[in-house]
Amino acid sequence: MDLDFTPAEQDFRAEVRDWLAAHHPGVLPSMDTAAGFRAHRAWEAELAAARLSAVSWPVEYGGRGASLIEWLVFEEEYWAAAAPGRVSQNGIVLLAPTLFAFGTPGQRARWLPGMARADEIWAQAWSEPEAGSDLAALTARAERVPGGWRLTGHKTWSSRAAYASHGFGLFRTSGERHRGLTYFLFPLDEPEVEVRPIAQLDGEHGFAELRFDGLFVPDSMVVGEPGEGWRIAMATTSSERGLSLRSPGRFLATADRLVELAAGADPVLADRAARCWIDAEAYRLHTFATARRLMAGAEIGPAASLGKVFWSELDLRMHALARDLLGERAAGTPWFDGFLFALAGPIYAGTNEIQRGIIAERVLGLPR
Amino acid sequence: MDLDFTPAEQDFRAEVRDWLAAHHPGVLPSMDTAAGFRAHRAWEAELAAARLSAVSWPVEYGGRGASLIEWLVFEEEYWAAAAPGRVSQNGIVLLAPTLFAFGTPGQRARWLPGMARADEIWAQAWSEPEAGSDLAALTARAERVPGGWRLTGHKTWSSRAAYASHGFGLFRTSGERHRGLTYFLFPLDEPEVEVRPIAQLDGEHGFAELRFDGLFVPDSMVVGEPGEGWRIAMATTSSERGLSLRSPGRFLATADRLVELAAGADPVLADRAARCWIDAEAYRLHTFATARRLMAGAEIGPAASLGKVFWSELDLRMHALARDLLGERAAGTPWFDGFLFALAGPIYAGTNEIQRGIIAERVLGLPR
Amino acid sequence: MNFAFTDDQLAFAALVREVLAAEHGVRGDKAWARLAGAGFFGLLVPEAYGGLGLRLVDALPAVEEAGRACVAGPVIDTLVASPYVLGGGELARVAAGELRVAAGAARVADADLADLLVLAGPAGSAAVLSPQSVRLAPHPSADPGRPLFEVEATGTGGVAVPDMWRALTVATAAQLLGLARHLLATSVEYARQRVQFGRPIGSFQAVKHRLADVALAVEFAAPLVWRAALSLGERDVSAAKAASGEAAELAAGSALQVHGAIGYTHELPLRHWLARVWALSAAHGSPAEHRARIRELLPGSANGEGRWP
Amino acid sequence: MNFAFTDDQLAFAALVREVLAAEHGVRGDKAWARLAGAGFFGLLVPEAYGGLGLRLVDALPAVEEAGRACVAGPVIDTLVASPYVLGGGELARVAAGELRVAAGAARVADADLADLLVLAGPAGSAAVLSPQSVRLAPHPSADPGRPLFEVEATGTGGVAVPDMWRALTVATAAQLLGLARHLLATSVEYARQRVQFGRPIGSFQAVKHRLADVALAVEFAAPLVWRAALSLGERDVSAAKAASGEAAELAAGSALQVHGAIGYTHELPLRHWLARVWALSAAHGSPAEHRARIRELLPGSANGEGRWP
Repeated sequence: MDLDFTPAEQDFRAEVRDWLAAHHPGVLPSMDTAAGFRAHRAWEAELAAARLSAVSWPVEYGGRGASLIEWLVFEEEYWAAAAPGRVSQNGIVLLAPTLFAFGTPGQRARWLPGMARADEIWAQAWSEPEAGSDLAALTARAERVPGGWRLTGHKTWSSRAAYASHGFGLFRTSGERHRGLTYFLFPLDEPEVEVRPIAQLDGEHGFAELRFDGLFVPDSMVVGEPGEGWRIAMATTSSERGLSLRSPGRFLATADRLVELAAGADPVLADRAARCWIDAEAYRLHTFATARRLMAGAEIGPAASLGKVFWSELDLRMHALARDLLGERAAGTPWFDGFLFALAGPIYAGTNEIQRGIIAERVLGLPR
Repeated sequence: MDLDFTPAEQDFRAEVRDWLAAHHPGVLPSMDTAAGFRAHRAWEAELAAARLSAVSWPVEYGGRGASLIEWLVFEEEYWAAAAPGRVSQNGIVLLAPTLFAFGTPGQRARWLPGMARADEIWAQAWSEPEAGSDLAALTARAERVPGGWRLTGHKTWSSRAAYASHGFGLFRTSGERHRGLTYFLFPLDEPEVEVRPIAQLDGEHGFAELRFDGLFVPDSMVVGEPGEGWRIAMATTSSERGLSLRSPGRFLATADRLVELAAGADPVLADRAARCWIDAEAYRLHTFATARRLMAGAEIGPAASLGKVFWSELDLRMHALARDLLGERAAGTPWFDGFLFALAGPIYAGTNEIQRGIIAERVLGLPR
Repeated sequence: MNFAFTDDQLAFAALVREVLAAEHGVRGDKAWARLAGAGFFGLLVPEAYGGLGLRLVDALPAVEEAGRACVAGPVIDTLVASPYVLGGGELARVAAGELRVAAGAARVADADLADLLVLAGPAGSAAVLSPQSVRLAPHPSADPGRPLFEVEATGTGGVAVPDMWRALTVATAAQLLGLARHLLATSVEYARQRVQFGRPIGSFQAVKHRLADVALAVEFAAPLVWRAALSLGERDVSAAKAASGEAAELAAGSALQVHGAIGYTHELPLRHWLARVWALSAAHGSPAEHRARIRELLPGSANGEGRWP
Repeated sequence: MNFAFTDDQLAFAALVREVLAAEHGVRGDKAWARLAGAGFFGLLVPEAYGGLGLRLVDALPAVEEAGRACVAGPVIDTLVASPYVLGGGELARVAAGELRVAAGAARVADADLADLLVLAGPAGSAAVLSPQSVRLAPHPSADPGRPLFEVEATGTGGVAVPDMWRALTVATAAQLLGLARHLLATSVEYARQRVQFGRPIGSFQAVKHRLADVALAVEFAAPLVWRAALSLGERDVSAAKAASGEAAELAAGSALQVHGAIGYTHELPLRHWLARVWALSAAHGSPAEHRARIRELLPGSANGEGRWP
């Protein structure tokens, strides 16, 4: 039981810090605009050239085989430096763990290097208009045709889809509620898929609707076996909810800036800032403990829901506090944009109502 | 639209204030001890002699026909003076409204004057071991015998029963879940009813178990018609939850003392005290508005649940804050006893989970 | 004591609700003309100048409806500020709906639509200026339907009207109540219709309890706002603004959580109400600022007063 | 970095849990003897005096189990305070379970059962006194199973052991975690069995979400306690005590709400755990006191330090 970074971990931290100091691109335009999307891709290509875009991946796919602890160190330095948001996040955080766990060697070789270099940017496509929280109610379907499948139907809240090159999601290959779903990869630049961006509260287009009209995909675009999609997606969303989607680095950086913002403020607000700062610390320490368990071979399982609820509500608390500190002056600052972004945290990746149900039933053992 | 007390209301306030200043008995022992029970009965007899024990009742039963606003004024003065808790509360607040609405003139004449004088003290007997929140699951039964009924079964959480002379509650007269219940009055000093006091967190006996073994009660002890008990009790518990059980006076007095206690405290705690003080004001103003509606002939209905949730959680917040202000020194003070008492607020008279369900379904119109 | 609105006051509010029914957050003249037609702008103007000469409290239900409708333009500033700072001729034009007034301190909302600006000076004072005599610099706003402007003016000494600023704060609180009521009603409606896991989401206890909490917050904020309109006492006004702002923020957060991802987009008009809540919650002092003020004004404090009434 | 307890540490905690399984809140010698037999009191005593010479952090899982069991008597003070203030001969007796130590400042818990008292003096100092040399005045306690005493002593100057007071605070935090875990488990069990409206109350979403919130509070308080045991840094210790106290208070309130009226009585042993939470939450500084201290110790404050590790 210790909290000591190894010399190797300390060296790695220093390398990342120095590299970021030398290469930080400054503030980029929003990645949900055409120009911002290009700028973010260029930045991530630069990260990839230094093998810093996916440090925990094996070297052959563009990573450096870093441990989970080293990955956490990378994240702390990345966000403390206020480096740009990651336009490749859907791919690296959601799809890549799925390919590592369920993909073929061919699929990994085909898709991971381009993902690491941000050559190909991935959109996730979980939700449908009538299936938000209730994924098993999906109706978009895939029909067997020689050599592959044809995708038809309607997806929504597809993040990054406005500018991404590819997407991944579940399609129905039979009528069984859970076992009738299959996990597909698909291109977004074909005429048989229409991408309609959705304007959000901030007026930008972080999401899109996708309408599939018989889009052909070859068998090589199926991940796992047909009918296994539900199981595979649950494993992926578990990683979405848990350790991988939200490393503590971002919240630590936010908490540090929040404490600065609250300096000299009304003690009631300063106290809320102090609570947030300690909560971010708690999330960091909790993640170190979780990383240790995972490195020892454990599965994160339903406990991932604890993390999802905690970080999403902490993020919202921090940005709501910033609004309270700034009052009418909050509008137009990054804090207000961050507030709008944080509002979505308790909703996406499984609403926090769903997560609390998982905690109650699968962690605590309460009856369904 | 105004907040002006009439000259009559102002005169009444002055009379109550002066009378209390002249007659305040000081701090009495707990009413849930034998000596304290006697002392509280004596105090209430003195109140009754001044026609102050049930000011809103008609003169013929011992009241003075005061308006709801005048009753609220009485309560404010009573609690501001830190006068003793009301040992007759179950009778005056729960049973009397039932007798006014559903009793016969004979029942009112027989029971109300003794209640006002604290000659007879009433215990409520709603709950059974397997029917706490779910009153319709009651199993204690009444069997028809010539001239009356015989009561058999097991009640629990009967407040004041350790020392009271009479009780009221529901007994099953047929198998229908709701329509099989009948509202009974009964004596507690007969051999066919065993009273077993229950020690609470504070070590005192505010509640008791009641075991009925064929206790005979005449027909004159049935309130309303046989089978109407559920409907009558719902009307009574609505008054228990709403305006009558918890007039604002007690919370205003607590809030005033809390703000004194918090003077010079850490600003975070002082802020919580200020919030409580304003919340108590909000409850007071809300009650003035409700009183106005009731005086104009409206029914309080499911909106009573709003009041129950609000006062019970405010009371708990206030006493929890007092604990935080006093730290280890809280134990042994009235604040700590008040904390233990306040803990029960969200549980009794319909748990706050039940109340929030009523608000959602019957005030807001959400589906069951 | 009669702490309740009269039938007349409620009937006028119902009329305001009706004329604004199709409007929300859209900047333009339609809502203004309809309100003027209903007699809204004359409510507080003395009878001598064509108004009804009512008290602020009498107009609260109508102000709450303006909030509920998320109406655009300097409607409330015109209604509330005018009687404190304008002369008879101007007031007659206000009553007729022909003069628009925008009021503010560091930032003025809807200043681009105003015929006259009421600018805060020191110690509760205010100066009335023509927009032509000042420079308006746009300032970011949480609500695109309620743009903010910084006003550069010279020589803004004016009359002391602390009650006007408090009345504007109370009117903002009343609008927040209306916004919260709309958000609650919209959330209830959505929760009754949206089906997930084979049943309406409004039948889930978590949704029920969340919306019950919104109902509680609104229910117990409202009488604080009414009292503040009666007294215009400093502590009462702060309590009203803090409680109504917190209730509306809770209603906004809950609406978003109940609607899920769709609430977050331009697909639904919900965003207009969310943005208005975020804007008005901060306008005339945030809940946090008013809570801090209340602490200094409780009984026992140097500036504290007893309970009223 | 290996931020996890070893199998040995967890196995010893399981042993402690086993030997304390039948004890709760009952003052007497049985629990003491069983803990002594398990080697509990030697955990932190140097090997030279018959102990294991472990660090506080190594003993945390066992301390948490003592909390979970609601054990009576000065068990934790004896374990934690002794190595800081006692000499070799006394330590050997501590390790053997033959010497009881109670420590405190204004009030000392279980002083009536102690062979030695450790009394706080100025600036983190402590004096070791015999109970025969002082007068013990009972002070009301939130927990009848953990009586408090005011100690009247003369000439209590002593050695500076600020780390001892911090270690006692951390150990109190660990006990609060254990108490919270017990209350959560008991609430889950009751909610699985208690039927109302024809189904277990644990199947109601409101109960599920309430207990999920307790699980969250405990889950994220725990690593703060572990870190505080490693660093004994002032801010870390305050964060540990504040978070564990708040988590335990939440667990207590939720347990009471889930159990309903029966939780409020002597019918169930639940009351022992509730009372212990209320007592330990206030002992060695309440959450509110520690939160106030944290505000003064954040980065950027005069006495603040950076993040560790």
